Amino acid sequence: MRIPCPYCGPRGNEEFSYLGDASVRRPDPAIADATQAFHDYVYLRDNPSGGHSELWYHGGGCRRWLVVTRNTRTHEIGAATFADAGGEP
Amino acid sequence: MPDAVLQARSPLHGLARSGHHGRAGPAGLTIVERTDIAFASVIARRGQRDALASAVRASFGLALPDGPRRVGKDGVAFAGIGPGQWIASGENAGDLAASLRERIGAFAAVADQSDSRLVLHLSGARVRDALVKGVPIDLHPRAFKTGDVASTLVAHVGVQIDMLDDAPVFQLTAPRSMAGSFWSWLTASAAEFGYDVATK
Amino acid sequence: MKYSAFALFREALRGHSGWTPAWRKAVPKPHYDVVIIGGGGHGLATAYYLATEHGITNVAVLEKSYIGSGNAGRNTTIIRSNYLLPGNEAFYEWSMKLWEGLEQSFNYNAMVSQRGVLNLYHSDAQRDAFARRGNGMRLHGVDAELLDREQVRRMAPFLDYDNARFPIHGGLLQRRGGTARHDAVVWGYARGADSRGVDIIENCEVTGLDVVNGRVMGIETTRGTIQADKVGMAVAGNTSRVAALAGLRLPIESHVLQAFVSEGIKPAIDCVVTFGAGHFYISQSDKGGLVFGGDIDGYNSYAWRGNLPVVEDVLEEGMAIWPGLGRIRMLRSWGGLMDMSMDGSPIIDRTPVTGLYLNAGWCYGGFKATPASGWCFAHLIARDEPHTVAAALRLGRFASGAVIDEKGAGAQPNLH
Amino acid sequence: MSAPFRLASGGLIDRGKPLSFSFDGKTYNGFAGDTLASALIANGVKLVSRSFKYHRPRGILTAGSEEPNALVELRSGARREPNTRATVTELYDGLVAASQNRWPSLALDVSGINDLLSPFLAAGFYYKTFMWPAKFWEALYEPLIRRAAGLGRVAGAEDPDTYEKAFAHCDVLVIGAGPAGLMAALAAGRAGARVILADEDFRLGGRLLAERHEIDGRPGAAWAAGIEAELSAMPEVRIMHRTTVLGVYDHGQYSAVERVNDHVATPPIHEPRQRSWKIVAKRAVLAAGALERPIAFGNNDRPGVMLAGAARAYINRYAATPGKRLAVFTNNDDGWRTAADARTAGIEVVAVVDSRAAKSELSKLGFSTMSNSRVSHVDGKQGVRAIDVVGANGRATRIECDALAVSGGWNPAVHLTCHLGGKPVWNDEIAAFVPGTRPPAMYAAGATNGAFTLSRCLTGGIAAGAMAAGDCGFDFTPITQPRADDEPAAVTPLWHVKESRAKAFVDFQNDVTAKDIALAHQEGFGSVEHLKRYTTLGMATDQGKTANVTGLAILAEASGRAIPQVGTTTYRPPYVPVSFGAMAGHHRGRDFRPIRLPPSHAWATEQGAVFMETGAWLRAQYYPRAGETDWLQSVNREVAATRASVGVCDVSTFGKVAFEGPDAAAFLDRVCANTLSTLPVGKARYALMLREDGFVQDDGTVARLGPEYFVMTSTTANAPRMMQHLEFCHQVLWPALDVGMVSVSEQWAQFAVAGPRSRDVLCKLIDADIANAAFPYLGAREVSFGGVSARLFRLSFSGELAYELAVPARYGDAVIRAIMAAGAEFAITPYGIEALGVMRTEKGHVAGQEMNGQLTARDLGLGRMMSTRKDYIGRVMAQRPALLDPERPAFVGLRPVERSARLRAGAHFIPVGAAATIENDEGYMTSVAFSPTFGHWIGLGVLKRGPERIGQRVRAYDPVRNGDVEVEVCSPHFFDPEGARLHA
Repeated sequence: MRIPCPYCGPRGNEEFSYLGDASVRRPDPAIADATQAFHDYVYLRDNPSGGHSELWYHGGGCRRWLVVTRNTRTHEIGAATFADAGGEP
Repeated sequence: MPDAVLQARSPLHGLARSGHHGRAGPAGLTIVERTDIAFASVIARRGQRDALASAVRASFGLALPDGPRRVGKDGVAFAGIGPGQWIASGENAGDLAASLRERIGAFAAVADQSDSRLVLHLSGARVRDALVKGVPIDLHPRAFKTGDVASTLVAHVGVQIDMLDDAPVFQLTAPRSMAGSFWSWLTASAAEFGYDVATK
Repeated sequence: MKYSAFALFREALRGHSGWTPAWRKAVPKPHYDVVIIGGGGHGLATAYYLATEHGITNVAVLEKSYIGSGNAGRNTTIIRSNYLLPGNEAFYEWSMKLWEGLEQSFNYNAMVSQRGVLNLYHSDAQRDAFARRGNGMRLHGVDAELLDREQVRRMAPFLDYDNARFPIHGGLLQRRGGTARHDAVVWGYARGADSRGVDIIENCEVTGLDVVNGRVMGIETTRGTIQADKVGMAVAGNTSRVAALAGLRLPIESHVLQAFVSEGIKPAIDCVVTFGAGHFYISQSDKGGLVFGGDIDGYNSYAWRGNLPVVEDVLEEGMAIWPGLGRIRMLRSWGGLMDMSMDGSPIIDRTPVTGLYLNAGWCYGGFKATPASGWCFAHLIARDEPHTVAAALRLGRFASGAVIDEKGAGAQPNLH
Repeated sequence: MSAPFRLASGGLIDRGKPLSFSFDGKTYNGFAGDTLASALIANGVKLVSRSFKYHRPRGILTAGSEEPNALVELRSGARREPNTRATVTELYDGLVAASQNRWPSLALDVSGINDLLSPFLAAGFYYKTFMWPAKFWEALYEPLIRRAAGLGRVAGAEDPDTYEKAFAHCDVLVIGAGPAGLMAALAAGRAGARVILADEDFRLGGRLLAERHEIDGRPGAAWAAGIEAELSAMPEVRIMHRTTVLGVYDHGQYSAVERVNDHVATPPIHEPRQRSWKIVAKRAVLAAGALERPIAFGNNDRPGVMLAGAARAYINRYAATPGKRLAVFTNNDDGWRTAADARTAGIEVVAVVDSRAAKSELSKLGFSTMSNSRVSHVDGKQGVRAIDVVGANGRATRIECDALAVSGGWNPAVHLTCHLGGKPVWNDEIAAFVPGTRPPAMYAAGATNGAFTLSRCLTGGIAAGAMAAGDCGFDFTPITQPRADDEPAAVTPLWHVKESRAKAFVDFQNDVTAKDIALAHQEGFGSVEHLKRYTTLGMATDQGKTANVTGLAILAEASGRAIPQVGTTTYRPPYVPVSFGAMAGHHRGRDFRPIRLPPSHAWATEQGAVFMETGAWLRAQYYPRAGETDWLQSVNREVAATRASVGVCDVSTFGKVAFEGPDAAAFLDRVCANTLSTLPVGKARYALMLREDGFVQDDGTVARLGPEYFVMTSTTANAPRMMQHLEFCHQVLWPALDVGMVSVSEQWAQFAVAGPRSRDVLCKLIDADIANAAFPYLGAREVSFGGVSARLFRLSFSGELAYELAVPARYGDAVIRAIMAAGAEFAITPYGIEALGVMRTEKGHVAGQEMNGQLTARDLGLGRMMSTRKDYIGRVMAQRPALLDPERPAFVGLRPVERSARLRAGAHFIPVGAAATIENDEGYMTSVAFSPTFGHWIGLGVLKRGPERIGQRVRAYDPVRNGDVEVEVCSPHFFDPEGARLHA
C-alpha cells in the first residue's frame, strides 16, 4: 500500500507502524464504570469490512501519528490527517 | 582534566578509504563524509509556531519552511522533517544548539544532534542510479528539486535526504550507530558505476 | 465407499467408474438441531465430531463459497503443540493427539507427517525463553528437546552458521510436530461428516441471524431461512461480520496473512524450521515445493491479497537462514483472512446470545488446531459447557485479566 | 558440424556469432540470438525433459515463459539453477544445461514405469490409500513419494552471485513491448510523460519477432527496431529489457524482476545477477499479449508436438524448424499461418487439420486440408512418427509426419488484471477470457484486451497510451496509425478430442489429463478451485498458463454447463516465478538487517572483546584475557574487579529521550506508573512504564536537568517501540500538552563507571565537585569533560558506587580510552553485558528477562511504584481481578540448596516431592548468574506466593537440559540490600 502522509507525501506502508481503530477513545478513568469502559477501549473493535479510520505512525518518515480512512475491502484510502492536527492546536 | 583535548571520531572511522573504488575508470559518483556540520533538532512549542518563524527570520534571515524543504543562508539551514519540527544545521557553526537555544529557545525545544548522524554528500553523473537501489522516493528532477527534503527508509535505515543543488548534490544523513551497515549498502550500490571517496 | 488400496486397485481396473462424490451437494432443510456457519476445517470438524462423539447428526454446515475456500486451504500446513502457556498447551496437545489418529478415523489420507518442528534461537536469552517453553511442554507430557548449535547443524546443515546477521545458537525441537495436507483435512472431515448424515451446503452465505429475546432462532441465508436450535460460528476472518449480525462486538481484528510456495525441487529440507530472529517458517511439501510464510501484513483487511513489503521481508528472511535458496524461485503467494484476537489466543465459548456459540481468534495458528477446535466446539455446543482442554479459551478472560498472551505483546492483534 | 534443423537462411539470429553449449553432457552449437530451446530444436534435440508424475518423455511446447515442459538445470555447482525454462534462456557461449527429474538418463528413465502404472495413479489416488499402518506414512510411503516428486535440485552451497533491489517511478508503465505496447509507449512518450516500457524478452517486438507481418511495408521486427530507436531517443522514456512485471499491488505499485546478467556465464564484477524493481506508476498499460492453448487429444504431449504459434516463432525468429514434415492441427484461422510460414521457409507441410466445418478462406492456400477433422492420436514415444486424424465420417486416417503444430486458440494474458481481485469475463467471439474489472489506473491493450489482429493491436496501443498520459496531465499529440493488415482470426472452440484413446493432457507438467478432470467432477470436486486442488491442474511451475482455461472448459463439458457458469480463473503474483535472491537483494548474510554499533566498538575490538547480538546492537559480551579458558572465568574476573575497585561498561545502547516544555513533568506523570513531577532539578529517578492493559512495558531512569527539561532512558531492546509509544501518548492521547520530545539516543555515548573507586577515576577527568555531599546518589548534572560539555548521572545498576557519564558520541572512543587511562592506577576493568547482568542479578534489579510482557508491576515486586494519586497508562486495567490474584507467581530470589549446583533460566518451579506435572507448576526462573561475590549460582524468578515463601525450598525443574535442582527461596536482593555501597 501507499499511504498519503500529509507531510511527506505518498509512502510505502513499510515506513509506517499500525495501531488499528482510531475511533476508540481513551476513557476518563474517573467515571463510574471505568473498568468496563477501559475493557471496551482496549479490547473491543468493530473490525468493519469497508470504511475504517485507523492509526498509522510514520516512524520511517516524519514520526507523526496519522488518522487514515481506508476501505478494508478494497484498501482504497480516503484521507490521511495528523492525529494531533499537526501539533498546532 | 590533565589529558589533551579529546580526539573526535567520525562515524565512518576505519570504514571509508579515500580514493577510487568499484568499477575502474571515471567515477560515476563522489562520496564525501562531512564532519564539520553541526545539527540540532528544533520543535516548536504548542501554539508558538509563528513566533518561532519570526524569531528565525529575525535571527537568521530565513523563512522557516512549512513542508519537507530546506532554507539556508550563510551556512545555516533549516530543514523541515515534520509539522512543527526542523533539523537546523550549520557549517563550522560551533555549538549550534546553544546559539539556537539562545535565539529561539523561547519558542522551541532544541536538542543538539551534531553527533547523532553520519553525514554524506553525494554527487556525480550516476548518483541517482546508485541511490535508486535503496531510496524509495522519486529523485527525478521533476519530482525532487533543490531544497527538497525527505525522511525515509533506505536499506532498513532511517535516512534524511536533502537535495543541495542541481549538480546534483544530495546530502544523506543516517543514524551514527548504523553507519557501517549503511556504508555497506551504499558502496555495494555505487560499485557498478565506480565511485571516489573523499573526506572533508 | 471405503477408501483403501484394494478399492483403488479395483477401480483402476474398471476405469475408476465406481467412485462416488466425496460428499453430497446437500440443499438446505427448513430446520436443523445445529447449524455450523463456515465450511472450513474447523466448521467441518465440528460437524464431524457432533456426529461421531455426540450422536448429533441433524446438522448443517453452511459455506458461502466452496468448502475449504478460506484459511483451511491457504496455510503453510504446519501442525505442532509447542506452546508456552498452560491455557494453550493442553488444547494444542489434544489437537496433536487427534492428528495422530485422524486419517484412520475419517478414512482419508491427510498426509499427516510428523517430521519435526524446529524453532531456531539466536541468543542466550532466547534460549532460556525456549527452555521455559520446552519445560512447560514436558510438564504437559509433551515431547520437547532443546538442541545446541551442533545438534541443529546435524539436522539442517544447509542453514547459515557462519555468516549470519543473527547466528544460530540452537533450537527447540518438537519431533511430533510436522505438516499435513490442508485440503485433504477439509475433504476428509467433509466426507466423514457427510457419510454420517451431516448436510454440507456450499454457496450458501449467511445474511442474518434471527435473535428473539436474546435467543437465536434461525439464520437468513442466500438460500433461504433455516431454523436452528443452536448455531455455531466458525468463520475465521469473517467472525466480526457474522457476529455483528447478532449485535456482538468482539476482541478481534481481521488481518491478511500471506503464504508462499516455491517451484518443486527434490527433497531438500526434512523438517519444519522457524527463524527466531524474524518471523519465517519453512518446510517442503511432498510434491517438492517449499512451503513458507512470515508475518501478517499488519493492518485490518478483508481483501484476500498480500502486500509487497511482506513478500520482500519473507524472502529476505529465507535467504538469511538458508543462503542456498538464492536461485530457487517463489512460485505463488496468496493471502488469507486471519481472525487476530487481542491476546493472540483463540476463543471457544458461548456468546451473550443464547444458543449462539463462538469459535474464533485463531490468528495464524488455526490449521494445527483444526481437530481439537472441532472436538471442543462440538463438545461446547452439545453439552453447553466448555471442554476441559479449552477451559481457558473464554471470552471473559479479557475482562478478568486472565489473558493468554504467548508473546507478551499486549492488546495489539498485529503484534501477535 | 552444422545443426540439422537450422534453416539455411532467415531469422533474427546472428550467424556471425556462433556459440557452443552442452545439454546432458553433449556439445552443440547455436548462434547469438538463440534461446536454449531454439538451439536444441535447431540441433534436432526433441526429448528435453520428463513430466512430473508419469515421467513421460517431453519436448518443447512453447516459445515463451509459459513453457510447462522444457525445464532444465542450468549452470552447475553453487550456481545450479533448477527448473529453468529453456524457452526463455538466452544462449551464451559455454552454457551448460542438464535435464532433470530422471534416472539414470533422460532417454531411459526407470520412473517411466509410472506411465504404465498410471491407472492406479489417477487424480487424488494418494488420498485414498497409504493409511495403514499409520506409522508407515513417515517411515515408508512418504519418503518414496518425496523422492519421486520434485523437479530439479537446489544448489548445495550459497549462491555466489549478488542481487539488488531498485525503485522506479513513472507516469505510465507499459507492460509488454509488442505492437500494442510499443504504440502505447510511443503515444505516452511523445506526449511528454515519464514512461517505463518493460518486456520479458531481450529484444522488443513481442509477436512481431515471431511473425512475418509487415507494418508500414517493413518487416515487423525492423519496424519494432525503428520504434525502439525513437523511444530510446526520448529522455523521459526508459526501456527495460529482460524485465518481467511480476505483480500488481495496491495504489500503483508494481513488482518486476530484471534479469541483468542471466544471459552471460557469470555476471561481470560489481554487477548483480538479477535486480528486483519496485515500480510506482500513476498509470499502467497492460500489453502482455496472449498465450496460445493446446488441444487435448491422445498423446498430445509427445516431443515434436508444439503450439502452432511457437512453431512460427522457431521458424521465423530463430530459423529452426521443429520438423522436416510438419502437420498442423487447428480450430482457428491463426493456425493456418504456421502452415503458410513453414512452406515459405521451405518446410514440407503434410497436412492442415482444421476442426471447423466451414472451410476457412485460408484453405485457398492450397494445402492438403482436412476440415471438420480432429487429431485423435500421436504415434511415437520420444518423437512424432505419425498422427491419426478422425474425419467427419468418424473414420481415422494415419498421416506420417515428424512434427505437429497445434492451435487451440489464444488466451489473453489477463493475469495482471487479476492481482487486485479482478475477475476476467468470457468473450464468445474469441472463445477466451478477457479482462474484467481491472486494477484502478490500469488499461489493457492489444491481444491482452482481446484484440487479435495486428491493426487492432496498434490502434488499441495508441489509445491506451494516450489515455494513460492524458490522465497524468499530458496533452496527446496525435499519431498516425501505422499500416497493417487485419488478418483473419476466427476461432471455433475445440478443447478435447473425444475419440482419443491414449492420455489427452491438459496440464502437461503436472500430468493432468482430460480423464482426471472428468474423474474429479465425478467425485464432486466440481468447483474450479476444488478441481485445481484435487487434480493439481495449474499448480505447476507454469501456473497453468497453457492449462487453466482448457481445464475449465473440459469441466464445463463434463458438467454440462457453459464456461461462465462453471466459473473463471484467477491469477496471483508472481506472473512468473522469481528467485529468493532477487527479492532479498542486498539484504542477506551480515547485511540481512542493519547492525548498530556503540561508540566504543572499535576500542572493544582492540581489547579482544567477544561480541553478541542484543536486538539490533552488537555489544561486548565479555573481555577475555590471556589464560582464561571459558567465558565464566572472564565474567567472574570482571565482576570481582568492579566490586573490588572499579569497572567501566558502554551503556550507550539505552534509548534516550529528551523532553522539554512546561508540560514535560505532567506528561511523564501520565506515561509512568510512578510520579516524576516531584523530581527536583539535578536529580534522577527510576521510572516504570505499563501498557494500557496493565502489564509492565519498560523501565528506565528519568533525570531532571532543568525545570522544564528531562531526559529519560529506556531499555536497549524496547527503545524504538518506547519512542513510538511516547509519541502516541503525546500526539494521540494528550496533544494539548506543551512538551517537545526527541530521541537523543544517537547523540550521546554513555559509560557506566562502577565500583568503590569510580569516584576517584572520575575526579581525575572532571572539573567538578562530585564528592558524596555535593553529588549524592541519584544526582544528575552537566559537567565539562576535557573541554567537552558532558552529563554525569549517579546511577547504579550494579549496586556499587557508580556513575553514568554521557558525552557527545564523536568523543565516545576518546572517552573510553581516557577513562581506562585514568583508571589504570586503580586497575580499572572493562566489563561486558554478562558481568552487567551478573551484578544486576546480585542486586535484584529487573531486566528484559523479567519484563517479558506477561508480568505485572506487582508480580515483579514493584507494586509500590504504582501511584494511587494520578491517572497513568495502565492504571485501570492493572486492577483486574486475575491480575490481583494472590496466587499469581511473584518475584523472588533463588539459590541452590546444594551450593555447587548450577541454575538455569527457563526452569519451572514445582514443589519438592511433587510430581512433575503442569498442575504442580508454580512459576519459572527468569534470570540466573554465577555470583563470584557469593561463590555460587543465584537466580531470579516468579513463584506462586513467592514473597510469602522466603526460606522454603522448591525444585527448579529443567528437563530439556536434564536439570532438576532444589533451590531455596530468598529475597531477590542478594547483594547489599540496604544499599550502603551505592550511597557511599
